[in-house]
Amino acid sequence: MKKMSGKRKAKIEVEQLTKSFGDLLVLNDISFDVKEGEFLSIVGPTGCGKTTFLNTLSTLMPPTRGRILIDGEPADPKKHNISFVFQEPTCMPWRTVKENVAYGMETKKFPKKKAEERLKYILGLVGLTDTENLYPNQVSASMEQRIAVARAFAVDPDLLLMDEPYGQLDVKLRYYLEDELVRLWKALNATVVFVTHNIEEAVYVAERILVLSNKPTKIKAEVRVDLPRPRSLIDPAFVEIRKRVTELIRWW
Amino acid sequence: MTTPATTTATSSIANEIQKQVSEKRPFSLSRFLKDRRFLYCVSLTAFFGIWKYIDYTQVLGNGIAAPDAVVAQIWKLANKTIAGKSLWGHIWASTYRIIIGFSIAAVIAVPLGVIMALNRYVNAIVKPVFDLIKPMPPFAWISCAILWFGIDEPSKIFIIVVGTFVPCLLNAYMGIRLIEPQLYDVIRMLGGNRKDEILQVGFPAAFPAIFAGLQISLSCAWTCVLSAELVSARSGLGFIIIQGMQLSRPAMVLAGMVVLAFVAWATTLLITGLEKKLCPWKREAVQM
Amino acid sequence: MAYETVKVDTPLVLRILPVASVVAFFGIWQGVVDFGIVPNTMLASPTQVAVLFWEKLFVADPDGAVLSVHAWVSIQEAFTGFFLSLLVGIPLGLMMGWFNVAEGLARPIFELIRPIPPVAWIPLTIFWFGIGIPGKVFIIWLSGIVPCVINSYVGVRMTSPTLIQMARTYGATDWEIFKKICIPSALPMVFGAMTISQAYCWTTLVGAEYLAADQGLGYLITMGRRLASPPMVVLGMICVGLTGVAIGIVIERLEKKLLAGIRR
Amino acid sequence: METSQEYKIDCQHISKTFVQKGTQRVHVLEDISVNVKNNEFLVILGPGQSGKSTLLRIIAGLETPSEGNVYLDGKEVSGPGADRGLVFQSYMLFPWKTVLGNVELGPKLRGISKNERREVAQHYIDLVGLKGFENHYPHQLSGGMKQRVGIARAYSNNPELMLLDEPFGQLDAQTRYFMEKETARIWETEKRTVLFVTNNIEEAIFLGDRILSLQGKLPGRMHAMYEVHLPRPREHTEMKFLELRQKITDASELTL
Repeated sequence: MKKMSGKRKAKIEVEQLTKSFGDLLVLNDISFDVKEGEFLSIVGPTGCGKTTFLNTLSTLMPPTRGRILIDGEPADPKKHNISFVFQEPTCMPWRTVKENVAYGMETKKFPKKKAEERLKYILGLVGLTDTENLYPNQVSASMEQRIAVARAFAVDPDLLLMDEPYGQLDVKLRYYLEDELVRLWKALNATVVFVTHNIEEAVYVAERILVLSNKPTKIKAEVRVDLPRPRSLIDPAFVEIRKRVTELIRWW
Repeated sequence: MTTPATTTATSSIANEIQKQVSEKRPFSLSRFLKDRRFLYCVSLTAFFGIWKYIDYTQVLGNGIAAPDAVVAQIWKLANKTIAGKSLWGHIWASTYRIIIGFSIAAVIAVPLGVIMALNRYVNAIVKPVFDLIKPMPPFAWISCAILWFGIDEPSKIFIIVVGTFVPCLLNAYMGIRLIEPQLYDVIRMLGGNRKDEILQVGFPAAFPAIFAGLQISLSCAWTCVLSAELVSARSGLGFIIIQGMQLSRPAMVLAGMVVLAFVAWATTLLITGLEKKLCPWKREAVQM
Repeated sequence: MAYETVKVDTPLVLRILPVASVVAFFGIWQGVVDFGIVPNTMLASPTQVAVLFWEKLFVADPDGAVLSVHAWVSIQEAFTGFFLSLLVGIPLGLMMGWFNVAEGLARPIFELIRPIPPVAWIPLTIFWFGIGIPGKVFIIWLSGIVPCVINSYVGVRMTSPTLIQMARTYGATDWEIFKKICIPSALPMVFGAMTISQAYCWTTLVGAEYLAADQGLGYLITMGRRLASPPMVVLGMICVGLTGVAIGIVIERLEKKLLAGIRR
Repeated sequence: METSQEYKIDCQHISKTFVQKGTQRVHVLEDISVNVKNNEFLVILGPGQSGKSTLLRIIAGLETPSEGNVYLDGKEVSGPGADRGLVFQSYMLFPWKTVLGNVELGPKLRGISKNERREVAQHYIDLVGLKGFENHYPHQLSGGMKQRVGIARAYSNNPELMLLDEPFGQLDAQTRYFMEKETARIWETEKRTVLFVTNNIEEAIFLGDRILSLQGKLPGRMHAMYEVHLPRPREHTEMKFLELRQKITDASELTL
């Protein structure tokens, strides 16, 4: 069982992360850390440097200054397991559902036996066992996104980054998938950073929320969400937090 | 050069990668070795070097001329006349044929393709005959053309018309056919009739495809005019090449090819420029 | 059930018109020749062509070979050149699409050679190889390779950037991404290249046979002109067209089958 | 058949069957009867693939129903017309026209003089907040801005009925909130009868006077009709808002 005390070890440390494109300063001196097994949400107004932030965090793009440490070592995709769930479903149309989920482990060169066991376990956990031999264009968009989530969890990531994965889906479906995500996170004890534009979604899934400012992006505030799960969307305490975060970034 | 296709606006992670490329990074040897301009230089140097070497070693016997010999030959051609025409005269002879043939084909084929796409009865009548004629390569018509028109200008222009007709028509047809049907709905909802649909949506939306067709036609036209000139002509770039062959002078053949490549390339640029001017709204897709 | 399979009929007029149009085409053609509107020395009527077709199946004179030999020679040359162009063009295009170094080295040469119509190489190949098969294969190879390279290149370039990013976050190397993401996603474009390339090869072949050959369908047309025999010219053209269509259909079938293998 | 004059739109027993790709018959809508009062904001709510867009297109006159009839002001709808303005999910702007050119197209097609249509177009461009972007081409605009052009274009024809087909489906959550608010504002200044199709329950409650919810599988059938008695402007975090949302969410089915 996970201890909910504040004494968890810091898994990810981000120190003075700065990124500029030429003269344009996008990320301005961002520092924070993520505890082991924590579920952290990051919200910001539309047009804040969200994409750049994720790109640097995932080490796809080198920062101009500052560094990212995983377990005290500089983050490196070859050494650490960093998973990324993109906004649009990223399934390879020429691979079956099963092969898509296995892709990450294949690239990470998991031992065959272990990979197979884990694949079975994850497919069961996400409820994809029945459709494992279908191709992505035979399943719905929400299923494709679940495949991507399953693939990301499968590699036992040190850090799982999610970029608004459920943005374009029906509300009811989104609630279901968010519940599923929380279930997966608990079962696999992963460290998750979840970036979204949707404040309600952020409050619903996260233990802690970082609020970003407009460009040049800084961390504007940090909000703890100490609500028991499963959370209710009409619980006054929940609505209170949602309102507070909304006021922090409201531009509309 | 290539540009990535613009997709619908998602704030995808891929959107910002482009900017990264333009960033200035410090000089390093490996980056210099992988630099495009450097590689282009290496490639061209190697190409001309090997060409020169092949000539030097006589691997292909007398069948090739060194690059410098070719340049010298072009210079010579530009300063004297062959068969009563200077190099410019021959270039113009070929270009003139293309302009006439290409214009005739475009004027007939583009409207015909548009009408075929808009009216299924016309389509039902024309398409089967078109499909019968389509698989015949333009060269196959050369003999017919000579039988019908002799070996003078008309036969060459005929070949060009035949060769450019097919791509012009096909592209105009596909351009109209592939229009997003909902764009027509917009016009209908705004109270437009069939005429408005065609004028406001059909033509402008098919414009890029029609231009693509012209672009393909143009390169077909060069092939056609060349083969017609190779078979029988008294002027034109093909004539220079065939003269070179008959006189066993590879330098002259190569000079003809080089000039031809240059002129063909220039005409392509012209069409591309024209398109950029006429459709400023067109987005660039991946192309080579 | 919301979905069910039905058959929809096209209107009768639309089914009759194409047939009528083809019949009218041949009718007018026949009439124009029979009634002497176009002189016999310029055009042959369909029936004359049909008669000659039957004869040419067995008689080698006056052009030195029966029809099947001409066709076989042409097909042989076309396919040899075609396969060689696939063999070189596809890997080259794929590499150029992904590896900067490959593109930097190959692109200038490719761009230099591309605007020259393949037919323009014929005189040089005659210097180099004579009028035998190798020269024609070389020209066909040149014309077939261009669409192969372009399509493979574009196919790789069109790979979804998000998929590439995804692979990168899992720490895949450039080579792994090329192998597992770029090539599969470029395959439909690559197979598309086969159809285009085949059409180019066939067209160029006829041109090549015009200028330098002693057998083949293009040669048949040239002979028809030299002998001032319109039926032979038309027969040659029809044979070229039909064989081209037949090859096209075979390639298309093959392409569909290959595509079905990777994408359902 | 008899129809009452008091409704702006009156749909009676609409069913629709399509033939897809020449061989597949799809049953999309089954017995839909709904009416809309003058100046009412009706939302048609349904998950993906419930035939809701088809219903809207039938009302627009772009499709004919297989069974049943649609009456507009008591008259049967027989085809599309300038009295209805349609906003598309995928914007459907003409890429070869500028913002101004897109917006003034409706009046232009109706033969209105250049000065007059410029004026009308400018009015609606200002209303949707695109002043200064008149000469931009659509590919230079963001998703939210494109859809504003779409809305302005529909309004510029001064239609009696506005039909919006999932107009904000491709926008992010915050831009969506913003556009919903703008839509409510525009609707209050330019009162119209509006039919709004969406798959988003929040959006439906925020905008609608009434919500018609469709069942989640094909063929689409009427599932429930909700009345929204919340004062405007509405707030997404009001308790009543959230309760109604919970009610509708619980009643709708989950389609994975």
